[in-house]
Amino acid sequence: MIRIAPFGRVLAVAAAASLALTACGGGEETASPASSAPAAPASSAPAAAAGDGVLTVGALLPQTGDLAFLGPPEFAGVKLAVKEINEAGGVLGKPVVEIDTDSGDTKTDIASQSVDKLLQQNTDVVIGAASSGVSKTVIDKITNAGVVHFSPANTSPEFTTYADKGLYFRTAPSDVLQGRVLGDLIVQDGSDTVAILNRQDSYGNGLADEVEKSVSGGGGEIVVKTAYDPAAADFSADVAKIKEANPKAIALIAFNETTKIIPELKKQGLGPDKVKIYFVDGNLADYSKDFPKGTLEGIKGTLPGAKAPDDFRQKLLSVDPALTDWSYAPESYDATVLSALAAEAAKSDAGTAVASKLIDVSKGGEKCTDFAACLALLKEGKDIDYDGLSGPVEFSDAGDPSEATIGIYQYDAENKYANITYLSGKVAG
Amino acid sequence: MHADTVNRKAEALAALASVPSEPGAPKPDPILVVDNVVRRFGGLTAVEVEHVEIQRGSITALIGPNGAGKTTFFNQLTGFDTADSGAWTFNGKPMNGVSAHQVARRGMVRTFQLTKALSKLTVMENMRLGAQKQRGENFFRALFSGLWQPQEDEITVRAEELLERFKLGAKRDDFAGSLSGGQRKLLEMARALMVGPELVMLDEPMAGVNPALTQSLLGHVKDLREQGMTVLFVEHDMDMVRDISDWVIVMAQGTVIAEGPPDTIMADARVIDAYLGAHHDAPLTTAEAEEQLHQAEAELEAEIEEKA
Amino acid sequence: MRRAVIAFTAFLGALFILLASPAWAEGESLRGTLQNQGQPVNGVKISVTSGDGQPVGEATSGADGKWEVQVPAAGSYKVTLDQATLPAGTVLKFKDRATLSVQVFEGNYRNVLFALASGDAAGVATPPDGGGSSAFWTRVAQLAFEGLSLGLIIALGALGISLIFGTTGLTNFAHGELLTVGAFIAFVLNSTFGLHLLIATPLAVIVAAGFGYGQERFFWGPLRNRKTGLVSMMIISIGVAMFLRYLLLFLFGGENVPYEQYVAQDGIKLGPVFTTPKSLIAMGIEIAVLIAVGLALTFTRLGKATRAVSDNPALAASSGINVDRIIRIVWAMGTAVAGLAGIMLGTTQILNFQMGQQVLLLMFAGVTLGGLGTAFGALVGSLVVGMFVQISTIWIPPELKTVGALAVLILVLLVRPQGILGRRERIG
Amino acid sequence: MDWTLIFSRAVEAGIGTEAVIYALAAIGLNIHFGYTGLLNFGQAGFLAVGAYGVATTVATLGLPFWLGIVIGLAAAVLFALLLGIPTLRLRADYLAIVTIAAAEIVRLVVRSVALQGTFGGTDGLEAFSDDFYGMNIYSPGQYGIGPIAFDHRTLWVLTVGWILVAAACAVVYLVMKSPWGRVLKAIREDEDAVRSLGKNVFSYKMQALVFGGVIGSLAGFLFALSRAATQPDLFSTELTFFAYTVLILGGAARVFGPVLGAVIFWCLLILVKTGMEEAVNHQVITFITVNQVGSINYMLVGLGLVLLLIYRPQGILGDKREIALDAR
Repeated sequence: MIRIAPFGRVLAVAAAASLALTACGGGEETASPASSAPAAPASSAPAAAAGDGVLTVGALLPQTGDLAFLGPPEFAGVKLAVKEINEAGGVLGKPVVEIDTDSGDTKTDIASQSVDKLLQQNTDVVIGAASSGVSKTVIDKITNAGVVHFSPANTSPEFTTYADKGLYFRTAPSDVLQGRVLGDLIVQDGSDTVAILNRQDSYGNGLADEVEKSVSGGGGEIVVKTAYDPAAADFSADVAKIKEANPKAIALIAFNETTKIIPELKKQGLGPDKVKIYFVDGNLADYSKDFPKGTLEGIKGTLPGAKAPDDFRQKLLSVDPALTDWSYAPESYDATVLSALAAEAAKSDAGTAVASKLIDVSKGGEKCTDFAACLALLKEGKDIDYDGLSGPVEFSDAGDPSEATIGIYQYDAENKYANITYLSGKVAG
Repeated sequence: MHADTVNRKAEALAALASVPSEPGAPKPDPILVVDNVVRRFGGLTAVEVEHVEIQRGSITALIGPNGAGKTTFFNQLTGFDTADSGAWTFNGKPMNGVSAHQVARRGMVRTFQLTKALSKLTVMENMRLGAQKQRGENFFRALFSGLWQPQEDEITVRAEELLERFKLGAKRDDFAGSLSGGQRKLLEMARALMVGPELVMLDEPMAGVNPALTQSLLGHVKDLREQGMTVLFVEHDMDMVRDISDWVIVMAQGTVIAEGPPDTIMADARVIDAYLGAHHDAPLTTAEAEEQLHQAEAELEAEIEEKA
Repeated sequence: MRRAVIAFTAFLGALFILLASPAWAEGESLRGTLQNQGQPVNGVKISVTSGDGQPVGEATSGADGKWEVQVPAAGSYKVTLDQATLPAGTVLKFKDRATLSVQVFEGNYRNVLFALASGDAAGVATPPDGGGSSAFWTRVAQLAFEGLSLGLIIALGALGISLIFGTTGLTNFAHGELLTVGAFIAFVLNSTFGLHLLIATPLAVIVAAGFGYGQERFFWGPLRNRKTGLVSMMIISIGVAMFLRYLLLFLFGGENVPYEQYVAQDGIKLGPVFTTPKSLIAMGIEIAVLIAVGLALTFTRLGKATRAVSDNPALAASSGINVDRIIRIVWAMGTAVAGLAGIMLGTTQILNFQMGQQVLLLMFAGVTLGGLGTAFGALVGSLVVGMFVQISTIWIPPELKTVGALAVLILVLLVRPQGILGRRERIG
Repeated sequence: MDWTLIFSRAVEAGIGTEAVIYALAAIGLNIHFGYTGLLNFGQAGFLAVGAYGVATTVATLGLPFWLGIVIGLAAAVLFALLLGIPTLRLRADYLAIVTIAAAEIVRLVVRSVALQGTFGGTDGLEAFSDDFYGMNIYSPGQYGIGPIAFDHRTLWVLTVGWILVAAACAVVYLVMKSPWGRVLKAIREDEDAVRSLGKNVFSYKMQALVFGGVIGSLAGFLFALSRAATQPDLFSTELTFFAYTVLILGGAARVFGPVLGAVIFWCLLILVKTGMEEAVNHQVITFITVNQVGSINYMLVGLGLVLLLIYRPQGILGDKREIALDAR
């Protein structure tokens, strides 16, 4: 599991220091402090790796594409965090700059162009992307530039072991935990024959593997496990394959393809009234506008993340009054706050410096739960342990949260989901 | 090389003198021998030639009314279309199934009813294209002009000679598209000669050429024979043929109905029937109708090209 | 009935919370519910040993089939069901799974499932319903039916491509977007103006026809009069396709949207095949339209004129047919039929700005298979393509089904470039 | 509105990786379509084959980078041969349909679930570019003049890219003025005439397809390396159509047409895109959202392609008489 040895991190910091020495001398930074206005690019400023005194947070989150429904709460989380940080005096005495960009989905090149734009504007920490697939396509680009790649929503287990130069972090737990909880839920509901229909990408495959492990470990049998092409025009063949296996439960690991798959399942006699269907974080959304009443009734789903406290929801609404969904807002918020604290702890906004302190501020020290309080402790020279809204956020050495909470939800007749319970657990069992 | 004009013609006539005037008559020294070539479109038989021989060193005309299958037959022989069955030999070597460019390389070069002068290339480039075995036509050698430039110069000299002969020397660097219809015909003929053919096959060389130029064109055709080449040309106008051809083959409805010296043919009742019948009496077969359509279309396209 | 379901679900949910909370508080345990065909099975002994064989605890399933064993810590445990204690007529579905190795994680309970089935004394479970080869043939039948459904939609689109190609020589790469445009016109009528889909559809088809007519009248027609080359027009059609596609994205966004009616209908069983009423109606409409167009092409003056233009525009013009008028009618009709295909696609699947583009290549495959420019060939080709695409998923992964169709398209061109019904001399 | 950002992004795009990639892709197309008249609608396939050639060799098979390049090139040649055999005897419209289908086949195969272990499925592959960046001649930092700057990695990609563009232009220039190029241009106009002159038309078309395809695969290498990742869906038909727009904008059948086209195309596209985004962000334009800017951009490309072909098919540098647009 542990890939980046502490020695590696030392090297990374050393490298960063040497970069600072070799990079050509730069002009004075003139970033605008406005929260969402992009900073004017420095002419020949040192690479982001060396730090320019201003912590620039680039949000690389979905405004378009398969996961667009996750975008608004995530952006709101980042915006709220930046707002609170700046109200508390900013980082290193200067306001944090936020730049919003679209991550699109893997069908487009938007993410890559957005990353170019972010790197161009001396971003130190990239918050994103939502989709594991998108993150994979930009991770090399971001980490090679010495910038922290911090995702609030990537859950693919692949990132735990990815060669990320110690720069990849996430506040969403690896799907090892969600898969385990979902598998257990399916077993608990007494389904001995289970079908998994998953989206074919690193997210879908990773989660499907974990669900399979969990279901068969608990005595159930996976009768068919089908990965489908997310861009498929129709899913009749995939569903026919499942129909042939005649399962009692179906784990549907999907994004917005769900709106195509559910009617097909119903058509082929596999609706939620006939078999037990389970959703996951990728498709646990409000479908009240998409389906007639009762279509999804009884479907259960899992979503990483603790309940967003009501006052947090209120604060999010003050940033974006149109919010209806809260998925991954706490994780986005925590990612931003953690980055700011790490920069403060490292006394540098450089990506590599932030990365070197992120694990430190997440655990082992005096507990604090908001930026202002943590900042005060840091200024006193104390070691801090930030406990966030998404959970205690204790980073493992690979930059994954080692503990997390998974919520279990169920759909009602209005096709909206409501929480049944939350389960917490350690990711590495 | 330049033999006496009268001699060549006389030689050809002498050789053909003893040949009987009947379809499929054997020739003393045939360069091209065709057996049982059949081409069908759908259920319609466009060409069904039992046996034809072309005498080396002669000018042979292939005539027939519109839709007789002359061009289709031409296409079979030159590899531009695949015959359903049949066999033919050129210089004694079997030629069926040989692809169009191979046919040309073996010395059987054709021209087209609708001139295919490459109008977006200059006249000189058109000529150079005709030359065979060019070193610079290999991709890798093309990168190094030193490897092909000397040969290119030789080709240019040869092309210039031919252009002079065809009175196109002045147009050397013009786009072929700027030439008149007749000049294009001349260019196409000259370009065909760049290939170095033994048998030149001209598809309606006089079509679309203004009468003033026709005589000059005919002169060039005769000249080909004097250069030692064999000429086979398609024509549907009987009168045009009389002057220059040594031998005439008549096709109608896909088959050879008569052959012989021009004067004999002009008097042949079957030939006159075929010409008149096709135009006035018998209803058109579908194949003929199609052939006519193709021609109409082709003419239309030519017109459009002219305008463009 | 529905109320009962809701109540029951709520009850289950409440139960879940009740059960979940203690485990949450008390630490690690193993638990499960024994059921046979929905009925709880009680009095069955379950024993738990630690990974190295030390006994940890035992439990007997209660009247509700539930059992639970507390374990001291996280780790690996062996859970064994004593088969002798199973009631008569109940056996383990998988006899070799009487003992399971289960990982328990820190702070969490872990559910364990023993699958039970009814069986005889020998312990052989009766086979579950619907397995084996009959399930396979059911799937084949289902796929064939889906293939027919897809093929009909492709055929509607292909008809337009083929007629437009036949009369103007244009290979229209924007034809996929004509489907999408039709579907979204109906969406606007249906969703924005609140018209029922049954009313919106004919109206949308009429609007689509107007769109097609206008396109020819004000765009393609003038281009042809300018003597724009065919290759040029082909590339222009690509520009048009991109413009239309992204105009729809601009207007309607990238999400999948459904019509107001007939969403997520319950399936009905038709012999071995599952379908929905809306699919059957859609197929009925498609077949009716295809037959109507076929008859019109064969028997009406206009149809004959169209085929004449398709065969040879010059000849048709010279025999007194108003070619331009025919072409405009063909465009109007082709677009209308394409729009209908789009609406049917949107009804049976879902609306998306890329929906037409996704079937464009399949339509081309259908047209090419049948022979470019022959309307009836396009019909046959499309049905073949539709069936092939769906049925091929028996042997190839579903995501590669289009690959199969496209590969066949290329192979067909290799051996019979004129298509199934095309004439040989049409190829250049 | 941040005008510096707008213009610097536009200029960067005009000389940046997008321009290089599309310049190479369009140079390849220029050989196919501009010089030979082959209506290849599957150029994206060649880029995909190149990108995945190097990515699969390095990331999946763990073999050296240079072997990956060799395999990518070989794969492009093979793809051209496989594509050419059934299609080069066909009419332009059939050729267009088949090439677009073949490129889609490549894309669907590399993104397929079944071959995920090899090609990475819809996520594509990454972690193959370290050797390439290991050869970087620039030390880390930002390089540039005024607001226009690239980091050392991008600059390395651009250096390699523009050298490749220059080399490709030089080769195209040399072969197109040779007898080989003369045969191609003649084929573009009338292949029967060329056949009647004893040239193996099929062979020449195949050579052109391979040559243009190999240059396309170079674009594929750069595409993958500049992003340090390959994504199958980036090699969709839109890439080909963008390349056509680039080619026609610059001028088909002109050595520098594709290069000029790529520079102007990307400069304009990003100028409009960033400009609109800024305008929306600063409430200068209020009736659209930032997310709609992307779709407007694509609409403009489509519209641009249409208008170019109608009013200036020869593009900026071209000669109208020389383009194979009236062919059938």
